[in-house]
Amino acid sequence: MTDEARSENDAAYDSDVEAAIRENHPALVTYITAGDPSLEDTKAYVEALDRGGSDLIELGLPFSEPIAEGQTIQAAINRALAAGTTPDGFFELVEDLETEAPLLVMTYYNMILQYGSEADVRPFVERAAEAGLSGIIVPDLPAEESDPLREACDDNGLDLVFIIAPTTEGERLDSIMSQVSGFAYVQARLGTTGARANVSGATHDSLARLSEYDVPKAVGFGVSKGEHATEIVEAGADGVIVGSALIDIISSSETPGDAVDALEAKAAELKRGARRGADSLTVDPEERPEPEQP
Amino acid sequence: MTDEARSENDAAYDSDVEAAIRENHPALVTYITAGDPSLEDTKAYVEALDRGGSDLIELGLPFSEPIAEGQTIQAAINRALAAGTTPDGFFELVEDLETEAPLLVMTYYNMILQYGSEADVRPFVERAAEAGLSGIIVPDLPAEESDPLREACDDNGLDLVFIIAPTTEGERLDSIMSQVSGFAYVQARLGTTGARANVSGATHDSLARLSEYDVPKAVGFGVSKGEHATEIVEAGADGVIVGSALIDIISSSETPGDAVDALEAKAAELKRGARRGADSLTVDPEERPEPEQP
Amino acid sequence: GSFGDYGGQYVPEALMPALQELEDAYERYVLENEDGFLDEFRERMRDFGGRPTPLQRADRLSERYDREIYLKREDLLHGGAHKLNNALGQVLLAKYMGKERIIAETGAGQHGTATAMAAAHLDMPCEIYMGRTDVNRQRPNVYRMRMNGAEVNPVEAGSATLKEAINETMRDWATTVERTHYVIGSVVGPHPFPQMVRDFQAVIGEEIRDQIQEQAGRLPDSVVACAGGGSNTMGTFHAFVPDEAVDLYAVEAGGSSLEIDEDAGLAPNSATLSTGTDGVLHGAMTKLLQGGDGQIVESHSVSAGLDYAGVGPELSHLVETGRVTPTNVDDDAALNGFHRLSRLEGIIPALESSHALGYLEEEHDELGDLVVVNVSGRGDKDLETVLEETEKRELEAAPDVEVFDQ
Amino acid sequence: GSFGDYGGQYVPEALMPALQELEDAYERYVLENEDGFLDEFRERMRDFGGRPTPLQRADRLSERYDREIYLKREDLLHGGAHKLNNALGQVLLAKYMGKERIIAETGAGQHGTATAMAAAHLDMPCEIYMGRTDVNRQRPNVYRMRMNGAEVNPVEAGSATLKEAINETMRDWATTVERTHYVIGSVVGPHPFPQMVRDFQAVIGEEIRDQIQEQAGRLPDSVVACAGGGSNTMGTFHAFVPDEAVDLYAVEAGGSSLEIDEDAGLAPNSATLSTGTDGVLHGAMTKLLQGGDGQIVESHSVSAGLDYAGVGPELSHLVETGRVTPTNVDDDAALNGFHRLSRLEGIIPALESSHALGYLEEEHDELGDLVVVNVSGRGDKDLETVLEETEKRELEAAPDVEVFDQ
Repeated sequence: MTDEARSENDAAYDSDVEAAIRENHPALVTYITAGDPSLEDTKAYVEALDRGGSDLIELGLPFSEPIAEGQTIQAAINRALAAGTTPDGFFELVEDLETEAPLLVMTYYNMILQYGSEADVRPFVERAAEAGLSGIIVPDLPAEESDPLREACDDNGLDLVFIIAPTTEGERLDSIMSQVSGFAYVQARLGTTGARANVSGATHDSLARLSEYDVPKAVGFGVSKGEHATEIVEAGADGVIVGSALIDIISSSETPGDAVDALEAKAAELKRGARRGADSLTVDPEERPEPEQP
Repeated sequence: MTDEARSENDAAYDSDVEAAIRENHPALVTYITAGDPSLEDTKAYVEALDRGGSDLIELGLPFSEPIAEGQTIQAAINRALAAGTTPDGFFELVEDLETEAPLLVMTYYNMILQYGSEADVRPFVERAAEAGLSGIIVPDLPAEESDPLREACDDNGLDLVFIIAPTTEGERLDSIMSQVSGFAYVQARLGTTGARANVSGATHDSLARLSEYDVPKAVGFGVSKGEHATEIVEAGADGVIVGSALIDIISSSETPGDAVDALEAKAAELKRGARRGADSLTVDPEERPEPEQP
Repeated sequence: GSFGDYGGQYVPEALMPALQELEDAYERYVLENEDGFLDEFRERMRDFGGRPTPLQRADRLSERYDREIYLKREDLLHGGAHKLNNALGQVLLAKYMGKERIIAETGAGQHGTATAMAAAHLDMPCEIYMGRTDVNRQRPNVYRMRMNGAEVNPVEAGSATLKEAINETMRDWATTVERTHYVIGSVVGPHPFPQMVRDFQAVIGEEIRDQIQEQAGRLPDSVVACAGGGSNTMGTFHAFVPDEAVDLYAVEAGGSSLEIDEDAGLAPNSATLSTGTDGVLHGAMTKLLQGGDGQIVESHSVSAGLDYAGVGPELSHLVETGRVTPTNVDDDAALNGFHRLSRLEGIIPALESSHALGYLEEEHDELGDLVVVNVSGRGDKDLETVLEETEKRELEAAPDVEVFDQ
Repeated sequence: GSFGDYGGQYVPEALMPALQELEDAYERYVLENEDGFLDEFRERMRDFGGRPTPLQRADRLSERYDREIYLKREDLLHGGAHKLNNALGQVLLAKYMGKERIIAETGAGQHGTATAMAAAHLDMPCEIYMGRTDVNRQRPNVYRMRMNGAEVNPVEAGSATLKEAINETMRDWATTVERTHYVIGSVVGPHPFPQMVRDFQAVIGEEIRDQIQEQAGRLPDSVVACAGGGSNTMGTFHAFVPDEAVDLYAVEAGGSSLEIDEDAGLAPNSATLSTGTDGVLHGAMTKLLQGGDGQIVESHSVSAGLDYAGVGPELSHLVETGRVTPTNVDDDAALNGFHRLSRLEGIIPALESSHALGYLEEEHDELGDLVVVNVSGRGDKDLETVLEETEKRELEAAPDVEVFDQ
């Protein structure tokens, strides 16, 4: 996203990440692992996802112990590490990228701590901001442990996105929702990342539980098809997050060119699916807060 | 031995076994295992040993757990058992044998106990006497446990031969020597039966220790050559006992006929060796009790 | 030196002085605690061996059999079985006697490893005789003995198993008896071994007696132990022999059948107390598996440690007088017992002990309300055998083995 | 939930409520003995586990090192290592919490077998994740788990070893967290695990403290324990932390070298406390073996049980504050330690524990007059490895192996 676009959005929303969700409602958030199978390929893939209609793109910085990932993303991470992907290489890729969609980095806490060779989160955050990233998602950093990172993010104008799990309830839910920055990453089901055949019933429960909070909600974990996107948006989400289904495309394509085409098509399919969900809400006679349309 | 010969000897000595040692001084006592490799062969071997100059012949009745035997005799026993040797077959063999030398049975106590199917020694002893055996040697029956068998032997006119070990000393030695029947089987060394290259120093010690007792002494365990016999008789023995060296001949001969010839020759060698020992004592200027000559 | 008609000293004359010396040492050190022998023994069994071992209420077995089942946990003793009680006692006694060297025979290797362990602990040179066949199929136990610094002498003769190893050890002892002690591994052999080994093992029953009274408030109705040579059996029973109200069950290995094949010289079982006849083997008058002529037959059990054609003379006597009830269960029942305890209680028992557990399953209605079973050892050593034997059979208590096959 | 700068709860959000629930249960049941939890735990550890384990004076080591050496005999605990203290504690706690299912990961299989054993004992369904590579090379432990009725789930991903098994267990837990308890096997992971596991293991040091005072009349000068994840280490040390005069030595696996090969992502050692840097792994801030970028490197030790790139956060803290001295010995020293204890004391130690014994040999002059070494487990499980590794080397303490080769 260009600096120009960003400053424009700043006025209306707390951050360009929130703006990307709100203004592109229903938003499509896509994820791939940087360096799988190479940083050069990742550049082409990200641009394809951007063209296909992604409103926000999460780029995974690979860590050797991805405890929150399913086997698909774990395998992508292993390929990226085997290809020699480093944080510096990652940031250089980000600097090279020209996308409409804002970019987020998704990585594990130890990668953030070690960057700059001290157990301190600031060098990473500063470098992320400098490279043009808009936010950070850390799957192994719950709200309770996130103060140092959030302060650094705040100081550097980055969003720190929190994940809301099906088990997140009561006081903890209130507390986390009150700290949401960018959007709430709603985990569709218990378990790890990975494409699934159906949308979980837990998704509906979670969105119902979250409906009282006026923050943008994007739902991930298991989303792989346009119909999923439709269903999730119908259930009240502001966006859908897709990752493993895209990794599957990358790992199963015969050439990088095939992958580029397929990724763009998949993003378009998902975005159409999300829009269908939003449309069905619009014609729904029941009273709902009118979702904003770009 | 014929009944006639036996009754003749009874006059001069307590038993025909004692007579066989005393009257044939220095005596040769030979051992083979009955049924190795068949009872028919054993018959021929025993007759060969008799011809070769044996004054007393021990016939082994095989038992499956021969704890006092070295590997040579253990192997002979295994061959005899594999050939199906039974106590009844053994006694029939004894009945068939025509030898100058009296015959002794050497076996383990359980074989004696089980004969006749009750845990009672009498059926065995009665059958042994009936078959023409003159005595019994039981390597696993020390004097302390021998009362039942000795009584049965006494009642049936058989000798029960005791073994005197290098460790048999003091009161036990006195007690056993006072009970000697037939002759004292002097164990030449600690350990088990088996041919050895040399006569043990323990042999000399034992014979010196036993010199005060006026009973016939025959030395076994490790005797394999004429020179051994010479040395043992020189040391004061009334006889030598040879077993494993004969088993070696049987197991290494190509035909039973070869074994017959070699056994007769070996017995003759040993008898000559024993006589040389006796002769050297006769010409020895030192005072010794003059050994009886037949 | 006898138990009724059983026992005695049926050994070569050369060994008799050594047995008298041992008898004398046994009386002085073990029975009279001369030089504090017993104190040292008990202290070492506590600190080195891990005594007392627990008496554990088996919650799920108690529920299953609708009576109170307690397990004596000899599997927790150092080395993994009750064997150390005896091995340490004898090696220590040999030391008090001034012997310079220890020998022992071993079949599956349990007694050999216990002896090697005790000899290492007490700094005594140690040689173990073991049939070559057993050496080859019991590698881990050979390794353990070697690690403990013992020499392992493979015996090549005959079938190269326990019998040949015993014969070879006897030969060594008959040769070196003046400076060597032969550590017999069970309540068998000539006097004083059966009595002495029993005394070293009697701590099992003594502890049970105290523990059950503390935990259940009274003496048990029934005490169950497996029986091969009988050292864990006598060790478990001895303290209860005077308590006439306590029933004692010796569970033997029924193998695959209780019939003897006399022509082949084979008994497909080791149920000596249940089916044997009186005779003399390895130094003692006792019950034996033998043919009519007196030849000892080869016994068989899925459990190598029960696989012996004789049994301790005192057990023969206690069976003869009706104080101990001889029973047996077959290989299948023992294997099921193994799996059942592993799955229900989280204790993998030795295949020997599994016979006692098999009996519990089959005949618990015969037993009283308060039952103690001796778990004489742990079953890690038996895993390969159990897998092999389980695959051959349909066992109700066995887990499926699909994960093993991949 | 932290020890100085170390500890914390660095886990996915989905697990946070479960950790809070666990923390609550830990405080109520473990710290406050609600519903008699601790009483039941201690009783079961006595009757099922075999506690107390002995503290044994090592006569020959004492002579060799010219000081009083005592061995804490955790090798005698049910299952053959200290692991059961923790596994039984957690499975029992899961039961009190109303959980219906137990999961755990295992590398070499020690924690898996302890957990399977505890789950069988307490009648809890149990699944163990284990890398396919480990399944194939640790068959006996797989068998033991299956015998105890646990499911063993082979993990095929990546190198198919401990790391992948941990990831897979985390995935299971993240999916089933509401009804499942994850039994972490060491003083690692997110709070309250490091503290809770330490408390379950602290019985080791508490017993030592009583036993040494009874047997030697005073507290020890030095306490030595091996350290991988650190559960036997913290268990041994915890009771002594307030006794400033007692020096505490954590002996890590020096492997073949202390250098990290960052390009290959390999550390040929597991000396985390000695050489690691601060970072976050598996839920906690602690010392780690990592490259400059923050990727965790693969550790290595001849002892599979020490082979871990992290360490308990409390140990990191105690090392940072100087209370615990981190040391390490290499594979050769550990193997020699294994052979030495086997030969001199008749105890075959786990290769883990052998590191503590290797340290004793190399640095006994650093230690005081009264030394306690924790023998955390027995070495039966390591026999094959030791033979293999011994044959590759010239080890002064190893027996010759000719009898193995025939």
